[in-house]
Amino acid sequence: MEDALQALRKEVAGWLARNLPPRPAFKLPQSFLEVESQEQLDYLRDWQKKVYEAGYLGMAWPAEYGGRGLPPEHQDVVNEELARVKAPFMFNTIGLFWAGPTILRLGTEAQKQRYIKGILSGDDIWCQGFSEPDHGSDLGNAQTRARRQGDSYLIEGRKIWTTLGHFAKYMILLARTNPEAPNKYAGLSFFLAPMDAPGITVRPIRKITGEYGFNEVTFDAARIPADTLVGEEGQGWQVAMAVLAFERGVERGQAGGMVSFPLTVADVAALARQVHRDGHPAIEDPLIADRLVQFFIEERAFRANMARAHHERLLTPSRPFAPMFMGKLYGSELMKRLADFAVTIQGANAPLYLGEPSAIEGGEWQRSAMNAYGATIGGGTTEVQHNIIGERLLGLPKG
Amino acid sequence: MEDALQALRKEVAGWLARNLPPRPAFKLPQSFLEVESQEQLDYLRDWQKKVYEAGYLGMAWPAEYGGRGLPPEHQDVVNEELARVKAPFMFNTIGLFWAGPTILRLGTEAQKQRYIKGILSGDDIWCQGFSEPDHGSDLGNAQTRARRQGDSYLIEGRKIWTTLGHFAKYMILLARTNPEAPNKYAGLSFFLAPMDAPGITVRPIRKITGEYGFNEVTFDAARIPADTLVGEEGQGWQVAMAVLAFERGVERGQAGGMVSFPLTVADVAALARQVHRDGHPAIEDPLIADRLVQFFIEERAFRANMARAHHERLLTPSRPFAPMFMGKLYGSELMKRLADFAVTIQGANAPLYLGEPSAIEGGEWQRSAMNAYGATIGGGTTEVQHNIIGERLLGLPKG
Amino acid sequence: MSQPLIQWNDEQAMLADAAWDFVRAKFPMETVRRLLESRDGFEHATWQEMGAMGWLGIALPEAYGGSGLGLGSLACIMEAMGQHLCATPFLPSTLAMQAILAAGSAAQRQALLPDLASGQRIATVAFTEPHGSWELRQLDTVATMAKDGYVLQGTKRFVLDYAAADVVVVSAQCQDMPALFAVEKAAFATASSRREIVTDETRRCYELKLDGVCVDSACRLLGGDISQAMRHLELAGAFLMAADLVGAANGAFELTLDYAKTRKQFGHPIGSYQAIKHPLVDAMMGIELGRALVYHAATFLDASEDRQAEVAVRMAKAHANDIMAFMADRAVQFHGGMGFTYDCHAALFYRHSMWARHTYGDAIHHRRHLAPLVL
Amino acid sequence: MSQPLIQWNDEQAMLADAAWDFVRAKFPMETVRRLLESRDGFEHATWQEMGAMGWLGIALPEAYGGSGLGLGSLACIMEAMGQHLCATPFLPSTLAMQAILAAGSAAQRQALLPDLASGQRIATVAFTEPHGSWELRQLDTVATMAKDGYVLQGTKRFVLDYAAADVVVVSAQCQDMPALFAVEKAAFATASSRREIVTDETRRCYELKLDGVCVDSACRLLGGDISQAMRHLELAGAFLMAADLVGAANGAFELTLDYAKTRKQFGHPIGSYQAIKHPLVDAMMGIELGRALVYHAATFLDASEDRQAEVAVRMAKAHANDIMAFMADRAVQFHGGMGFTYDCHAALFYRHSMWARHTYGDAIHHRRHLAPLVL
Repeated sequence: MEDALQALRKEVAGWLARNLPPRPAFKLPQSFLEVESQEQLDYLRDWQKKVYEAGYLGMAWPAEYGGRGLPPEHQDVVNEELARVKAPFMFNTIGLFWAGPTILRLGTEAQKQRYIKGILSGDDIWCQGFSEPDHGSDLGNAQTRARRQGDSYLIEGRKIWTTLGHFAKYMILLARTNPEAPNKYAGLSFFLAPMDAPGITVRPIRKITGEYGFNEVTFDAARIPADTLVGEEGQGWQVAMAVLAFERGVERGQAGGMVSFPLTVADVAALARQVHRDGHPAIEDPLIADRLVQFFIEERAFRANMARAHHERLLTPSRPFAPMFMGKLYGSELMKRLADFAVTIQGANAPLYLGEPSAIEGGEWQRSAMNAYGATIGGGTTEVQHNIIGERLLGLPKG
Repeated sequence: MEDALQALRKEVAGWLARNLPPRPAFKLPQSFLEVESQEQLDYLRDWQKKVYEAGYLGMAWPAEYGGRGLPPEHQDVVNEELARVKAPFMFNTIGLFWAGPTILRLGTEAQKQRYIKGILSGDDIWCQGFSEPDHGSDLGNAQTRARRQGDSYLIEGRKIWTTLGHFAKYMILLARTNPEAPNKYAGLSFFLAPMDAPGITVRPIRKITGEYGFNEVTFDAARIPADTLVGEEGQGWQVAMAVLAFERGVERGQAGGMVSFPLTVADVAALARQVHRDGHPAIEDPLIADRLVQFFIEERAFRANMARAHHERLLTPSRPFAPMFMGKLYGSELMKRLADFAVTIQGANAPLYLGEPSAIEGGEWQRSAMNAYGATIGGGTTEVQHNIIGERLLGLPKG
Repeated sequence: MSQPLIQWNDEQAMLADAAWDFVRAKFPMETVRRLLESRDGFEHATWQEMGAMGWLGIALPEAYGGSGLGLGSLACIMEAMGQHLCATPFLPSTLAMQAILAAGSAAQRQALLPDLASGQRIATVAFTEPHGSWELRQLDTVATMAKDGYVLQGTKRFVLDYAAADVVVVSAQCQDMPALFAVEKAAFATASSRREIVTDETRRCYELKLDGVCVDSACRLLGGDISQAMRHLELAGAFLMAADLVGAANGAFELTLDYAKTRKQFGHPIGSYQAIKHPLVDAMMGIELGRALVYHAATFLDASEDRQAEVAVRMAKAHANDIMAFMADRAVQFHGGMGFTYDCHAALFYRHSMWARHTYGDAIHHRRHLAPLVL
Repeated sequence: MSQPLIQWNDEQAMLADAAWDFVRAKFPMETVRRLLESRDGFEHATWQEMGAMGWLGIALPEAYGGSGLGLGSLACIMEAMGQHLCATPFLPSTLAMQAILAAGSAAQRQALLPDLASGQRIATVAFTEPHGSWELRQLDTVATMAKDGYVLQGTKRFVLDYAAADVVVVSAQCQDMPALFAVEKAAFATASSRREIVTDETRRCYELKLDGVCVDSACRLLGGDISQAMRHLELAGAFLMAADLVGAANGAFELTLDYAKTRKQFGHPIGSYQAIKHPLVDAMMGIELGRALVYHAATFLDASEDRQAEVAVRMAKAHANDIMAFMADRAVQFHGGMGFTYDCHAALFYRHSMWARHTYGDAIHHRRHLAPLVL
């Protein structure tokens, strides 16, 4: 296989050299969390489609649904090449990374036939309806109701932080079918809800960066078909947990590509060489250099730790899934600290922001520093992640 | 008063110049937590007595019990002068700082007459019986029993971390007089127990530093007089809280002097000038210098914050007692970090320890780093302190 | 040191009380939000009131319409304004007045200071340059002597409240020496200025392109040692911003503390969880220490402008930066999904932090200067 | 880099399994406690077993009785020994063998290595000096040529397991060049040695005063580039200690995790409180990252001794130091009053930490060397 992968790497590199799109004149989002405008969407959708049509997306997904059925190492090689050239991220993130693998694992044959290909091509955009205004990290408490009525369910309630909600065709929806269930988890069900159902209203929410990209979605007796249910009624919590395992990288099966522009320590080091502080390049300050070295160590450790997942004998026997479990928690916090540091070293010019002509690197680092909270808060806050890992991986008692 | 204080400062400085004892040939304890030997005790007791007889201890305590009845600023001046010359600490700490002020506030007239003077002179050594093997920071759960029998109480149970227990004449003892009380706190009582009562056994415990100084005390039907009760039966929790307020510095009223050899950032900076790392004085390493500057800022801030306690208008209205409340928590953690840093900068010689002729400054910093846990664990751990401050000072709900 | 670490008199205490009352009354969060959209970012009526109360002249001698209380007394005003994210030209106008006081001739002081102290006119400073150094004596802007005056060439950044200002104090290199010019705004008719986009939308920063602007010789401040004056201005700026930052950190703290008491997750107020409670205690301690350092700096700054004052000011700014960075971060994080929205007040504090921490020196900068002073 | 970050073969994996089994069986905590009081700090029978299993020659070529697996393969052995605080002369003897291998002539290698690889004889290194520098080429000890040999003058510190050793590799400055001597212990009859008191009572460190000791010319290692060999020894030492530290951090972690699950306060196991739970999660993450860095360093060290290997080793040691410092501190603190006692195993890890972190470079040292390599 090594030879095949080597050949693939070369092939992809060549393809990218010919097909990588130029950066557009308009501002690009840093991740799928902040697609605001139609022109941003079109650009990103075109790119995803191009990659898919070239055969470089969903390579490990089954061929009968639109994938290529190859071993996952092939997709890994493509992902590395995409990252190397800093290609645009795969905007249909919720479909490609979370909903898709969940449908492949737990959906019916009909659901796989209906949804998977559109996820890969980018024709069908997906959003996620998990969090509610009163229950952010506390998913088990979701109060949005789904009442069975013949061949439909009537949905009533509100979901929040719905990324891509204003463009989405489908939503993975966690709703309560049985408020009288013996425990709160057993009352939940999981749907692949069409977003064009009457009674669904999407209200945009402005982010700390000043940009848009996510929404509040209100369901006012919205009727969705009953065959959008995944698994049985009452199994919603289990399905949602499967989604979260993909979302947090605890399990693999994602279609491929990147979810955001990757920030690297090398980028920040390059910035530190450019930026001057009190008359000298920032990197000449021993304190800044040392901080950069610390980030280098963390970044390398993080990557080596993920690489270790392939070496069963090198995993800690009492916690073999530690590298995957900690990926979201550690990675999101590292990125936040790194972006914040990249702002800090800009010295007196650090307050200059997006849209300011003299902002250093266009103010993108400031934007990154703020956007970083999307990952330390979304998908289970850092605080909740600590609980989950402490309890599930380390076996510490619940508080 | 300013003039009187100025004069006092001069007087004390002169007295100290004449009377400060030379450092003995044997190893001195760093604080009252580790008085191991009779020669250490004699040296420290002689010093305390000398200071007391010169009129420099308990200056603000009432004259009728052995104090001088002066405004507390007088004692403050003396304390500053003692610290300035790095005089030995006041070994009878539990009496001078915790038990004494509690007796003065809550004891009977007879108790004040009986106990206060011996505390000041050092003739009567005090220890504290609060923690139990199964209930360290969880004082309210104390299980040591006290049963009334005529004019006595019979004590049954175990206390732990009893500093000076092997030398003490008296113990401030928290014991349960009523296991059936409506709540666990209401069943506790507070005693001034004589340590020579039959049925009391003192077993020394070795510390992480390798030294001795505290003990486990077992009460096997030990009989103590009933008039050693402070307050009423069932008021033990309130009395213990008063003790802790003095212990944690939340309230003032301590006799005076210091409880340990003070570690200062200036000492560590001096060390960093001496110690070489990779061929250069440690202080020339910009990272070490910056860390020292950070410690300087913290130390200055800590002192300025305490000084602020005198300026009502400068306190934060919503939390006027913040400086006092945070003193124990912040101070103990700061000292621990500082001592650890002082070890770290010693480079390859950092592992050399007490008793090793080539150890840097006799290995005292290593000893300090370990002893520092006495303060971050004893008297309510740092974790418990966070809860207390979060709940009492900030009004956050209990967990 | 034998001097008390903190001294504070009754006059200062009364001033502090008045400042807190005023700011609380004038700057509820709705007002702060409303002002985000306005041109000047502040209400001129509020400014007039501050002038009428005598606050603008606190650090000026009585001879110039001030009350001679000293710079240190401004700590509580800046702190209160920081806590409530109030934007007024208080900072730039104060620094401009300090520049004129320190470097101007008696005539220049007399001509300019009384109107600024009363609030009738507003001043600002054009010190910072594109190179971003906080060392005010590092100057790319050049002043060349010409007939009847000087020609200024260069670019200034972060000129606060330029649009509202009547007088601008500009720094420039003149014959290999730093120089200060107090210029009437009218003289900048030929300069190009534009508002800069900064993270902190409560502030109004401007870029000022001095492309051959001519100023009258009389504008040059000639009353004192310019190098000394600039050192004073660096410390004054750092001191005022330290007070602002400690106030802002406390504002973010109070906001988050309230939220932690009311917001429930998993059936309990989030403030009952130690993952929220303990960092809030740490933040509170850091803020208290910050307040102590600010008052300590105030005490030493008013006592004398010696090395000790410099030490105290730099300590205060370094610490204030760090605690604000910590608290702004925790404020966003602990508000959860809400904290990630533009409409959450945590966002205002976070964005203010990015501006304030990098104005008049960040923590690394000040600690670097402290090392030779304290070690 | 196109090279995989971590590579590990089946032989290495089997070795790792064997190492963990052996150490678990041989070093329960009671044994560790008992050995604290012993003269040598280890049992010679255990050492013989390690020799018999071939562990001592893992990093030696087969020609000298080794198995040629490379230094990287020692990671798991050091890690297992670190986790259980096992003291054997594995570290000093391995470093001595590496010195002889890197700097000795073929004849010297052949004469010394097979007996050391089999465990029949024990070697140690006398590199560190009172000045405490971790740069091995910084030498105050001097070797002067004399009739038939060299006279050594100087003081060595932290000579591990000197009392048990048969051969000592000594570094000294000789005619302005660093030199290494592999000396039979008998030659030190005139030297004065004494056991040093160190915080870590599981280790045996000695001071060696070389007050005119004469060694035979044949002792001087003359087979390779001495400077290069010393650079290799610095990295080898740092690498082995990094593995030890990550293991020890995990040992302290497991100890504390168990305690957190069983010890109750306020009616609940202390591990149910976030103030304990969350830092334990952070510690676990740091330890996992540390293991990854150690295996990464092992991979690169065996691939080639280039700049990348140096980067990987220094990263591993810097990180291992930091995570051990964190974990040793938390282990003591989270054991509460018990943690403050000599009899609590947390104390052993804490005291080991003080030794191990400062052996072959602390975090500041390695990061300083990394800056020019990675930035």
